[in-house]
Amino acid sequence: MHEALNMALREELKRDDKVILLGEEIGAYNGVHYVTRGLFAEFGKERVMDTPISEESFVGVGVGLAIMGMRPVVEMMRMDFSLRAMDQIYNHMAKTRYMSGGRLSVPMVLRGPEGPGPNAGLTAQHGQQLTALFAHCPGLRVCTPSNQHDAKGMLKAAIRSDDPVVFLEPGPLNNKQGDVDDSDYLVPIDKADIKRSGEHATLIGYGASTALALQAARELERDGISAEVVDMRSLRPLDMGPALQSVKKTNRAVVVEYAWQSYGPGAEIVARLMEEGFWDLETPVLRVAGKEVPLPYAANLEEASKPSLNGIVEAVKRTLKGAR
Amino acid sequence: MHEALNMALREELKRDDKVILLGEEIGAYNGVHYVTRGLFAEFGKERVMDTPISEESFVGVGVGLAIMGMRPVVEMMRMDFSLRAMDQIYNHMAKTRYMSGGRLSVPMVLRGPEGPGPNAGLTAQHGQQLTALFAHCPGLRVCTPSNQHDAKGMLKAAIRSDDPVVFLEPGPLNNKQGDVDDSDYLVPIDKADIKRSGEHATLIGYGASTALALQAARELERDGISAEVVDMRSLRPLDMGPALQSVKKTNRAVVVEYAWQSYGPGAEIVARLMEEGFWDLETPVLRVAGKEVPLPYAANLEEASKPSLNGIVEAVKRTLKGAR
Amino acid sequence: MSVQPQPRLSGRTTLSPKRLQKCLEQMLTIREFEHLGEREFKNGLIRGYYHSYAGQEAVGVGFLGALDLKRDYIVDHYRDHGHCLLAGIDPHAIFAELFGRSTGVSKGKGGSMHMYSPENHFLGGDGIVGGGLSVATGVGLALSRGGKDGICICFFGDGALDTGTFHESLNLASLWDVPTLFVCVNNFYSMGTSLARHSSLSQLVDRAQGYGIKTEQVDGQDIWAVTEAAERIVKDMRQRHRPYFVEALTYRYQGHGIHDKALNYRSAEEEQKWHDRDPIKLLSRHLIDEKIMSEKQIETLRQQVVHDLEAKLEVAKQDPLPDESELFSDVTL
Amino acid sequence: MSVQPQPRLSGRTTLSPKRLQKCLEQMLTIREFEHLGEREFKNGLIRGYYHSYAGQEAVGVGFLGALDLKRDYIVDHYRDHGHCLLAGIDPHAIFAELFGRSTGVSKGKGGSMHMYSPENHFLGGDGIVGGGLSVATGVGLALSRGGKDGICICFFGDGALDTGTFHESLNLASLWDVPTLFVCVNNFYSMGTSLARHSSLSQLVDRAQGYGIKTEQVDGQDIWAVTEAAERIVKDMRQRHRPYFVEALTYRYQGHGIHDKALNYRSAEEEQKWHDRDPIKLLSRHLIDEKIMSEKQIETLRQQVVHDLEAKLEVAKQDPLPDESELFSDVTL
Ligand SMILES: Cc1ncc(C[n+]2csc(CCOP(=O)(O)OP(=O)(O)O)c2C)c(N)n1
Ligand SMILES: Cc1ncc(C[n+]2csc(CCOP(=O)(O)OP(=O)(O)O)c2C)c(N)n1
Ligand SMILES: [Mg+2]
Ligand SMILES: [Mg+2]
Repeated sequence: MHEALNMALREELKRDDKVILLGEEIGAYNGVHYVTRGLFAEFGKERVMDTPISEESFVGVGVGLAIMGMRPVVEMMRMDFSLRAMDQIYNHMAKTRYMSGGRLSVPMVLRGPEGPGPNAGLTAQHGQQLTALFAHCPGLRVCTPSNQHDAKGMLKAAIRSDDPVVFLEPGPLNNKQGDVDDSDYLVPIDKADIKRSGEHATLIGYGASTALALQAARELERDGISAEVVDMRSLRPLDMGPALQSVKKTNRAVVVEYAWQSYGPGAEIVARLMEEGFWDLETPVLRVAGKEVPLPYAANLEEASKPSLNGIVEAVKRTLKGAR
Repeated sequence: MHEALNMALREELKRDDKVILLGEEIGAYNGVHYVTRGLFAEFGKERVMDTPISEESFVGVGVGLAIMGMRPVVEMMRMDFSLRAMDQIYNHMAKTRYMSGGRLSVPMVLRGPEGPGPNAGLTAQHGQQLTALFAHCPGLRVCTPSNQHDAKGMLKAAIRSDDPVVFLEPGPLNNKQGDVDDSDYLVPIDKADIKRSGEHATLIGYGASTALALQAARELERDGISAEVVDMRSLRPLDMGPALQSVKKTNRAVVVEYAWQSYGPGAEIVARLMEEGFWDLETPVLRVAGKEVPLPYAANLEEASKPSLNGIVEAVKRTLKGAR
Repeated sequence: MSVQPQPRLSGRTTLSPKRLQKCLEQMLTIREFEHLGEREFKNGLIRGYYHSYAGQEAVGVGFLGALDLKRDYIVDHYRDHGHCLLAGIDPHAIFAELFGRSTGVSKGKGGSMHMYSPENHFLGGDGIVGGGLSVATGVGLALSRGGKDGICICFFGDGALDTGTFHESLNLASLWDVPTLFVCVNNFYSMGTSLARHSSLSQLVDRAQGYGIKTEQVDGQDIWAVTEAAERIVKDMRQRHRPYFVEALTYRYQGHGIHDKALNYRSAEEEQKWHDRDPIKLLSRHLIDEKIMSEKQIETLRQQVVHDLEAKLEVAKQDPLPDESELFSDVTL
Repeated sequence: MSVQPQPRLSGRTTLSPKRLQKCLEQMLTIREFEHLGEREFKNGLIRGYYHSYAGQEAVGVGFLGALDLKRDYIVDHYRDHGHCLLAGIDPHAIFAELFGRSTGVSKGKGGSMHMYSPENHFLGGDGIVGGGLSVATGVGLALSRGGKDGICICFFGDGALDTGTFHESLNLASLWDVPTLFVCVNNFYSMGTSLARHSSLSQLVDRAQGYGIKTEQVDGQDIWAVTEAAERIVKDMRQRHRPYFVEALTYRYQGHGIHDKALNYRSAEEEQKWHDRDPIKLLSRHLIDEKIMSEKQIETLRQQVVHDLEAKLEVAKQDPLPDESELFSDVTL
């Protein structure tokens, strides 16, 4: 996916000289995850700024740039490190517009990879998926793409948004290849999308888990089960429309995510299905999520900690068992 | 509630000389919220340590003390400030035991008031309820009391726990008075509790929202509606037993919380009712939560931002309207 | 243990009678504003927090007097009423914000700690200790990227020096040649904790020397000293496009907030020493000695200031609360 | 821009032939361990991250040689294999951890950055830059509260000086008389960013002077210099019960991690200069010059070290993965 993200950044840097990138090793080193490759050479150190390991403060610098009308795009080398910047994210980036009665706005993007992978063995402090922490915070927009096409269009839209956006790049998909459309298109950052249509059950994912859900749908097809796949794309605001529509048809749903299950984003999706889709449901919505442990190192434990294809297939089959 | 918390701290400081308190203004100044009143005078500055405004690092100091076998109780003057310490909380306090393969443990408590109040006008950076951020993190225990009795017993149990505990003190109840039992009792930090029994609907709360739910139950009684009130008390681990039992009887539930609704703790409770209580539900579980905005200052806006008694009463009545 | 003003003085300047009279008026305005605010806090019209600037006036007056708010910007902390006034925000809008009225400078949504007025280049108070330092670094960076010679001034307390972001921000500002003027308003207490109990260094100015930027300490009670330093520093920054760190020594008369009655952490004797060097008193004495103003004229001015402020306050009191729909404005839902 | 070792030397000490031979063996063990680890990383047996200590051996050997691990403790960062070996952890358990085996020092759950062995008073590597500084302050505080004269040593890189917690931790440690020895292993790069590009000060030791604690810089290539400083400092700390800050100047030979091939950020010339002062080379030359060991004996020792390590590695390779039930152990669900 890094190609698409790279292209988005390049195009926006070209289009608008208010766009400025900040982050650790994004410039001279060319970016740890290839996302900023070549940009330092092309745009120079004033537009592509290498930062010291000062996450809290360079997010704050982003806020300062943004209230002055710049369009900073701040990278977390891994989103895990945003834990260091949570105060700036919650209390400044997200709230300045509201606290000021709308007199200031913070058009900035905070972006970076989250979750395990693409390489295995990231371990407990480098492979977390903290999506829910951002999604809970009023004032932010939070979105995550599940393929190259969306990645490019959504990142461009995020940069052009007048609201602060947390743009989460699904770690497991970072090295996913695929053609990228080089036209100047945008993909909305507040709209869910049906990625596959089906009849029997609805699989709901976001970011990397959408890709996993698509894989599961292909597996299910072999067993004659036709699964619809909804890609939430935006977590905040949460666009429930497509999922609710889908459940109206299928009457069953499984939410898939890499995040820890309890208090993860999937919980909100299930809660919304409860509130707005209850009468359409034949069986309870189930979740297939990351196991609730710090990401372990050993290969077998790491594998077991992730949501599995098999787990998704099983869950769908369970929802299909019909009323109890 | 501060009397009960104060008593708990005093008793545990007396009982175990490994207990040590750290926090801003907890000592010589006697504590901003009265919770540590008198303890500095009684136990001295080695046991009740005033800290500079260095939240990240004095939480880390707590971790260091804990792995050496002490029992640090670290105060956040307001839990909002824990955003500064999120890295230490997530990556060190919570994960050290797991990452070390169980070779170390971190018997520490992080405590402080959360949410709006007791005084009005706390505004956006001082009156947040960040419960969900802690509850999402494997490795932590997260609990919150709803009355004086529980507050004392749970805080004592938290201090004696070998796991790290985030102990959330409901801001709106800080000045709530009430007799406190001065015996050396414990209240489990992982068990939900029925605070009022009823027949027609289940109200589920935690911390301050349990108190609100109890008030609502009294209002409902006037209309002849008998509401059962479940106090979750523990968010991590989440003890669904009593709520599920209750819903088996009432077949309807409303979750009440001060936190922002989307991705708040209530979402997980609803999701669990979906997964484990679906067949018992006659109507969808509803949520009455804080409005999803940074806490505004103006009196009328602040009031409107909070879950209201009326909102709860209305929601219960809606669940009682029966199948659609 | 008693704290006394013994700055390594950086010098004083002479100021014209007119300038001095203006300074006096500004200081009186701040002082009297805070008195009225405290009164209304006690009356229950102001809720939550109220951090008074009384005692620290010369710091704000001197520094903001040296800025040019057409090109310069202010990033503040929660003790912000005085700086709001000096930025030229109408006292009515400040009172209205304190009363949570729709006419408040932040539409009543921010409150005491969260005043904002971009028209006045006042980019916010802030409730998080040290929260503004990195934001101010970003504002300074934006100014330098824009090729302007504007600077950003950032005020914070001695307690903010204990936060990690102080260190990170100074490093970033120095590394990137950011024209941000970091002003530590050292009033010797972080809430109830004296400097010696929260900082391992007694001369805070020394800590900032670890970042390769110019630093200095100034007597924050003395408007001539503050002005001399401020004007020299601002000139230097416009030329060198580099950050600067100043420690201004001063004292707050009230508790940390108005709700803070626990002033048992400092002695009456210490308080008296600082009151003896009250910035308004020092300036008034000079004006009288030099026959620029008589005691009576000063008192008349003070009364005029109070009268004007009271009028604004009364208007603010009558202003409406925000419309309930404002709950959901200024945020994407 | 090229970085060269020009420390403000703090002096050297003389060491007995026996001590020197032990130092050599320790350094060789670390160096060869890292070579084997790199090999297995490339073979795919080790996943994720691998940060080699090669080049920095004298720092660990000198400092840990001055400690008494019956009473002292270590808090480390992610570049931790060398320190694990010096703490006395069996290389088998370190390899096993790197291979993610149940016999690993953290049962295979931690990996390269998260080794723990409380028996050896080794309280963890850490993957968060600067994450250990406050933990080490807490460990030191626990030691002083216990009335013991143990100290805690904390290792971290030059990059960690950019984190806020560095500043906060030093302030706390100083304020509270905490016996923690903060050792900045300055290898002149924070990942691909040279010191000049991430720090506003070129002499990091100066930054730490802002906390009222003793500081010093040491030549990290020279085992005599490191040992002299380490022993003197540890003695001082046991008496004074105060923190200490040391900047040890050294160099890492590999990329930031083994996966980091982008060594374009430093010149071959610069690398050569550091290899010329390789700590093992300097020590070997002395041993040969002083006829303590012959070149051949040194080579034999090296081969013996490799042989022993290979044997441990082979055992670790055959060890089982953790049982799947381990996924849910060591955490309350
Ligand atoms: C991160 C954070 N921690 C704690 C607080 C609570 N608090 C508010 S002001 C203050 C003292 C700050 O003192 P100082 O920086 O000296 O400023 P002064 O009030 O003296 O102007 C504290 C502890 C806060 N607002 N933010
Ligand atoms: C908070 C945080 N931010 C970023 C990273 C990514 N990172 C890992 S090591 C490193 C460079 C650190 O360099 P230094 O402290 O000099 O140590 P060295 O690797 O040279 O031993 C970076 C940026 C991290 N692990 N943690
Ligand atoms: Mg102060
Ligand atoms: Mg380094």
